[in-house]
Amino acid sequence: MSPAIAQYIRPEVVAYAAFGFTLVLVFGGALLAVLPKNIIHNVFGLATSLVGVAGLFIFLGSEFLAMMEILIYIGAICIAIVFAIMLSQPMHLQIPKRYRPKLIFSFVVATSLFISFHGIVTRTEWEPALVRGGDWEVARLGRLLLTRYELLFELVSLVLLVAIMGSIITAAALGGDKNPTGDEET
Amino acid sequence: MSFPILSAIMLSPGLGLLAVLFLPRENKRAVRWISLLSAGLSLALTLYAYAVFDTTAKGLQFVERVLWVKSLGIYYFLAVDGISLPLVLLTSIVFFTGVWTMWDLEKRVKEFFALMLLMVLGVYGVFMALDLFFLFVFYDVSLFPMYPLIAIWGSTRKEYGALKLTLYLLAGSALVLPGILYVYFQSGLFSFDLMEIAAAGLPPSVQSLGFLLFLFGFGVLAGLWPFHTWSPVGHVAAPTAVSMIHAGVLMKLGAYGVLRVGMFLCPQGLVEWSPLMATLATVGIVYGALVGLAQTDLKYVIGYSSVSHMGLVSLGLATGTLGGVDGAVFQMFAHGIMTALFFSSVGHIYDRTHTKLIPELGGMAKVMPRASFFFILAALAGIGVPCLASFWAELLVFINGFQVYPALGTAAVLGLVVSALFMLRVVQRTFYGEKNQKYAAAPDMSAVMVIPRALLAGAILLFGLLPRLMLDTIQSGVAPLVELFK
Amino acid sequence: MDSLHTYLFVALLLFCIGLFGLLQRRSLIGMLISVELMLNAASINFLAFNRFLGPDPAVGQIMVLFIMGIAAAEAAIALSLILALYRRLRSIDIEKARELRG
Amino acid sequence: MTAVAPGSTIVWLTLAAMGLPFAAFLAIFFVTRPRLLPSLVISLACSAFSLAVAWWLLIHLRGIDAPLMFQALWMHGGQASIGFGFLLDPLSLVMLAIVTSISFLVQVYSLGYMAGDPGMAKYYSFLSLFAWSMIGLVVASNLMQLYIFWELVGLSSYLLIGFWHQKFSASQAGKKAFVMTRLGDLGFFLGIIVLLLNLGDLSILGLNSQAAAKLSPALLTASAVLVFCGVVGKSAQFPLLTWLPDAMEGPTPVSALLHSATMVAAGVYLVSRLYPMYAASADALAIMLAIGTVTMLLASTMAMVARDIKQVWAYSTVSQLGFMLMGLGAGSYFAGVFHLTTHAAFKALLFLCSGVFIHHFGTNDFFDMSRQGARHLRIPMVCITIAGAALAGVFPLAGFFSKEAVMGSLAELDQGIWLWAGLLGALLTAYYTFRLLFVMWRPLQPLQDKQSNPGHDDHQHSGHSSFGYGVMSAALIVLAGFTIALGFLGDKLIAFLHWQRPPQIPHHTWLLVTAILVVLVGIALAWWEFGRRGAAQEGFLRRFPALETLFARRWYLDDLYRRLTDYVVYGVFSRLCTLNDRRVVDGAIDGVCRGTVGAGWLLSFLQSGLLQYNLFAMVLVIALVGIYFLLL
Repeated sequence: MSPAIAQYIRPEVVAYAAFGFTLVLVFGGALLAVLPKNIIHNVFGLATSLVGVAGLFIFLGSEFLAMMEILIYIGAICIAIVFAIMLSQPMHLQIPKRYRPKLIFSFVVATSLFISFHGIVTRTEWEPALVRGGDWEVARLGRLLLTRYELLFELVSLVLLVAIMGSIITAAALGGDKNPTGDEET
Repeated sequence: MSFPILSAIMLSPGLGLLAVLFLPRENKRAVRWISLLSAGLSLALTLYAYAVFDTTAKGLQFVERVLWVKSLGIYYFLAVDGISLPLVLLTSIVFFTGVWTMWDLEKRVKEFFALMLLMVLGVYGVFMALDLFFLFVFYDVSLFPMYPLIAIWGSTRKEYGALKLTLYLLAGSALVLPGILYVYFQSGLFSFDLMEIAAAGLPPSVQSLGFLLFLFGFGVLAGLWPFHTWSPVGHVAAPTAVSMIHAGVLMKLGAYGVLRVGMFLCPQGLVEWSPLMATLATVGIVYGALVGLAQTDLKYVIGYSSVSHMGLVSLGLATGTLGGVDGAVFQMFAHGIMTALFFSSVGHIYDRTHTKLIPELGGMAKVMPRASFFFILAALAGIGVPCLASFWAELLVFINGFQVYPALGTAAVLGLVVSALFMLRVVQRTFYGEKNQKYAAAPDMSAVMVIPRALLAGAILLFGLLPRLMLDTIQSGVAPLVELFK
Repeated sequence: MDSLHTYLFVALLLFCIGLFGLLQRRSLIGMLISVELMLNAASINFLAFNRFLGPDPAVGQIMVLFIMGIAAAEAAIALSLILALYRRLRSIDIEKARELRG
Repeated sequence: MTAVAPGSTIVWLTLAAMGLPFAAFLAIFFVTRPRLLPSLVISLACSAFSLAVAWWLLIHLRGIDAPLMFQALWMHGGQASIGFGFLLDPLSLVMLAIVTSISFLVQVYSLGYMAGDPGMAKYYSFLSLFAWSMIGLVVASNLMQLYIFWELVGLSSYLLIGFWHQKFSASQAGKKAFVMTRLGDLGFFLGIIVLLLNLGDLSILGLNSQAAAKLSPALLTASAVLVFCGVVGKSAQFPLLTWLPDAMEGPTPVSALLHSATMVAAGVYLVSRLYPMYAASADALAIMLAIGTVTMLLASTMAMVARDIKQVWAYSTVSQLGFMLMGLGAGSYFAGVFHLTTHAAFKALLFLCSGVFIHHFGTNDFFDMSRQGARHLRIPMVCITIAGAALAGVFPLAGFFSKEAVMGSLAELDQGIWLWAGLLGALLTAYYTFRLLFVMWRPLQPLQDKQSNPGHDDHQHSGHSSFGYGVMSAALIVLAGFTIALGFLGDKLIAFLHWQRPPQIPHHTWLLVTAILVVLVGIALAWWEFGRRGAAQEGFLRRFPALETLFARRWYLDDLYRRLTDYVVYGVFSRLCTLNDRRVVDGAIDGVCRGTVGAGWLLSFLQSGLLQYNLFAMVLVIALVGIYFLLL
């Protein structure tokens, strides 16, 4: 590598570049998930954005969560969404027409929320906690999950159980529907 | 503690109510007899209390005071003085005759008498309770049965009448409640006991606002001028006994409320707002008479005459003098009895001819002489013919009204002439003239049904000839009150 | 990269994009996607606080785990609802679902 | 003049005289109404008793030098304490005698007149009610009690005028009488209040003695005039006189009793009762004099054209009352009272005679009566002539002396106008009285056969029984006796009235002569137009038709009042108020209801099914709140 490039490949520059790349991933994916009309692009956008978020998790120091993020969000949820898209038939063909005033109105609302929260965030002086532990070990995380935050753990599993059953029942209620495609109906 | 006579008077309709509720629906006779018995019991007890009442002793008698809720300072505090005893007597007489008049009611008798008993329970409670909390609770208990009573058993435009009446009165009580709470908190005593708050005295600014709230809150029920339109509509729609109780007693509830709560707690408020109250009252008197002239329905006529007479009561109260308030309380009693007689005779006419319209009713005197006699007697009492109860009341109110507000007094006296004109015009159009062929077959009052009306007519005549029977009692109640206004 | 504000800024921006998406979307699934984005924005926030301010790093991470769990449950139910809605309305256009009107 | 407490016998007798008629009223009306005989017996017995007590008191207390007063507390409220009792002094004793005797005579007379009427018992109960209220008024010890019985007299007149209430005109007349007198009573009531508030006590003796001293002249005149309004109402003086001619709708004995002798005289009695107070304020007397004169002249003009016999006497009563008030207004207490006494006698006689004619011929129009041979009924014709002569003021009869007394008092006044008015009134009175008498004595085309159609103007009744005629004529004869005798009692009365110290009234012979001359001229005029062989019996007014209709239409007073009540009271006020009631107040309330319902409907749009709109709203609010705090 030529010395001109070399003086750029100092570790912090690489770090910044990586951070920048993750941000691009996050915001690019988010925009991709939101703006295009085609639902498939949205799902793809969501996936890329979540990958970026996983990267951010790594920057924030918890690799375990990054893995989890990729596993749960991208692995499970995006795939489920894709399944839903497939099951609800050729909806991606019905491109719902965009409704201009609604677009502008929601943009205005989103930006006004952004401004107000940004003001709040910058105004508050964040003081770090007095005593701060440094142990980021995953094992500690596991021990805590099963000791102190055991209830939390149970709760999440319970919620998941109920959710799954609920969705099965809702979907099952439709099982009786003879023509899921609904083409023949007028 | 001696025999709690006041609770007995109040609870006899309560017991009657319970008994009636447990009776089977078909047994109409038993329902009627029980409600008549409970009404008779409360009448007997009231007469006994009236006889035993010592007119020389100023202040409260037959006091029953029991602490009920400590934290809020609510007392079960029943007592009677010169002002409330006549009104309790009025309620018992009107209720007794009312139940008797509705003897031949056939439609859903059980519910009717149950609701009537409940209403009278509320009315007794208001006249006797001296605890703001209980006063307000009973005040609303007496208002609510009014709606079903009119809506189910009523006559012309009953739903509209019932709805309008109830909404009006609830709007009124919606003003009273903040007033009570305002006074409760401002007094800082954390007690609802009327006497304690009055004794402690309230700052003038509180009194002025409090009085205003009570004036307009209770004024709605008392038929104060701008808020009077519900009373004719309500009376027209209501069945006989209900309009008897309503015009005869409930309107006095409003005036009593203004007197007991408004003037007793906030005397400075009265001193400050009495010109307004007097003007509204006088307008009510003249206005009621004038509008009465243009009516064609008998009950409307009586409704507007009640507005005019209740205007007299508020004028009497507004003067704030001993004679004026005396006259006002006596007028409440006299007008109550008179209107009850009015409505019971019109009720009879309506039941027999199914019309209340004056043009159709000419020449009834020959058809039903008894009903006409009672109506004409009530009409004469309404005009203020001497030796009938309301003459003395009007006399006192006019004398003191003239003394305190000469211009308003003259206008009120002028209203008297107009009311004479319109009452006689009604009597002439309805009762005199050729014998009415269309209703010639209508039967007159049976002997049994004459008794309640005779009782009312007798009361008018008795208190007309011997006014001191009533005035001494009222004076003993009003004397301590009037000192507050100096 | 190592100041709290940048992470908060990023999370907020992501949240607002998700919100924008939620508001202007005509189809339910689109809305679901935007909700997912907003949830992730929240998780970023949590972790940022965890790293810069939090007393104990594990707590933040547990919180994020919790969010993920809930998000998964929510997505599952949402998708089944979407299917049910589709069965009923023949389309997943949010504007059509108006039965609950006043 | 301090009052003396009467002995217990007098107390009980007077209270009984007052109470018995009321007891009779209650008994008859509520108990014995279905059975006629007992009711008649009760009513006549009580009336006789009161008559006896009245005359006994008059004779027994002839020489008293101080008024007897007895008073018990009837009602007290605030500072208004009202007593009930009686005050016996010459004035009230004389008036009591008049009232009781005439009411007894009328009750006897009514036995014949009202025989066969279905409501006869009710009629007698109302007569007793009237007797009670009139006696109560006459002997009242304080002004409030007087006012109370004053109203009761108004009530009984309402009941008696509208006795045959099937006839619309009767009930209409009753209502008109009640409302008009009530209008007058309004002023009276205000006067009482003014007196009560400024003087504290309303006893008549107190008023007469201290009123002038304690009250300021302006206040005294004001209250005197206000009380005089009551007199104007009750004695049918100038503005409120149209109710009396209409009151003739009532049975004739009622007209005789109420609307000639007693009730309408109550006003004059009230003024004479409070005469010391009135004498203290010159303006009140001046007003009284003026109104009396105007009424006297007005009514006599109306009487000249009336064709109904009772209307003639009604107008004549109004004019004679005006004449009495002129006497009182001119300052002579005795003249007013003396004329009141004599007038009560001969006017009652006139009415009762007309009653016999009406009863016999069934028509009120005296031209038809005379054509049907009214002159054949001996006793009524003689009595009506005596009474007519007395009314006109012919020499030996009572009317002459009392008119002369009034004329004398008028002559005392400095302006001559009043005397001239008096003389003119006397002339007109003589004219219309003798107009009637000549028409009765000398009908133009007398129907030959004297068929008597016993029909009565308003109720069926089988031919006049001899008993009925006998009873009626007995009453007539007694009254005729009074008319003749009363004239000569003048000086005894004046002594009695002034506690045995009569003031010296100047005696003008020239006045005596002119009075007689004026009466003769009046009679001659009447004779010329009605009595003469070839007279056209139309009256000189026929030549001035406009004037005649003016008088016939009661100077258009009736139309004025009709228009007033119809357009102003009904039209403007009550319609306005009803409109206001319906539109404004009700409108406002219903408007509020509609408003709430509308608002509810409007808000329902917010609940549109669109989820996203709700979301918009939520987020927008959060954002705005955030920005608000930022800017803060």
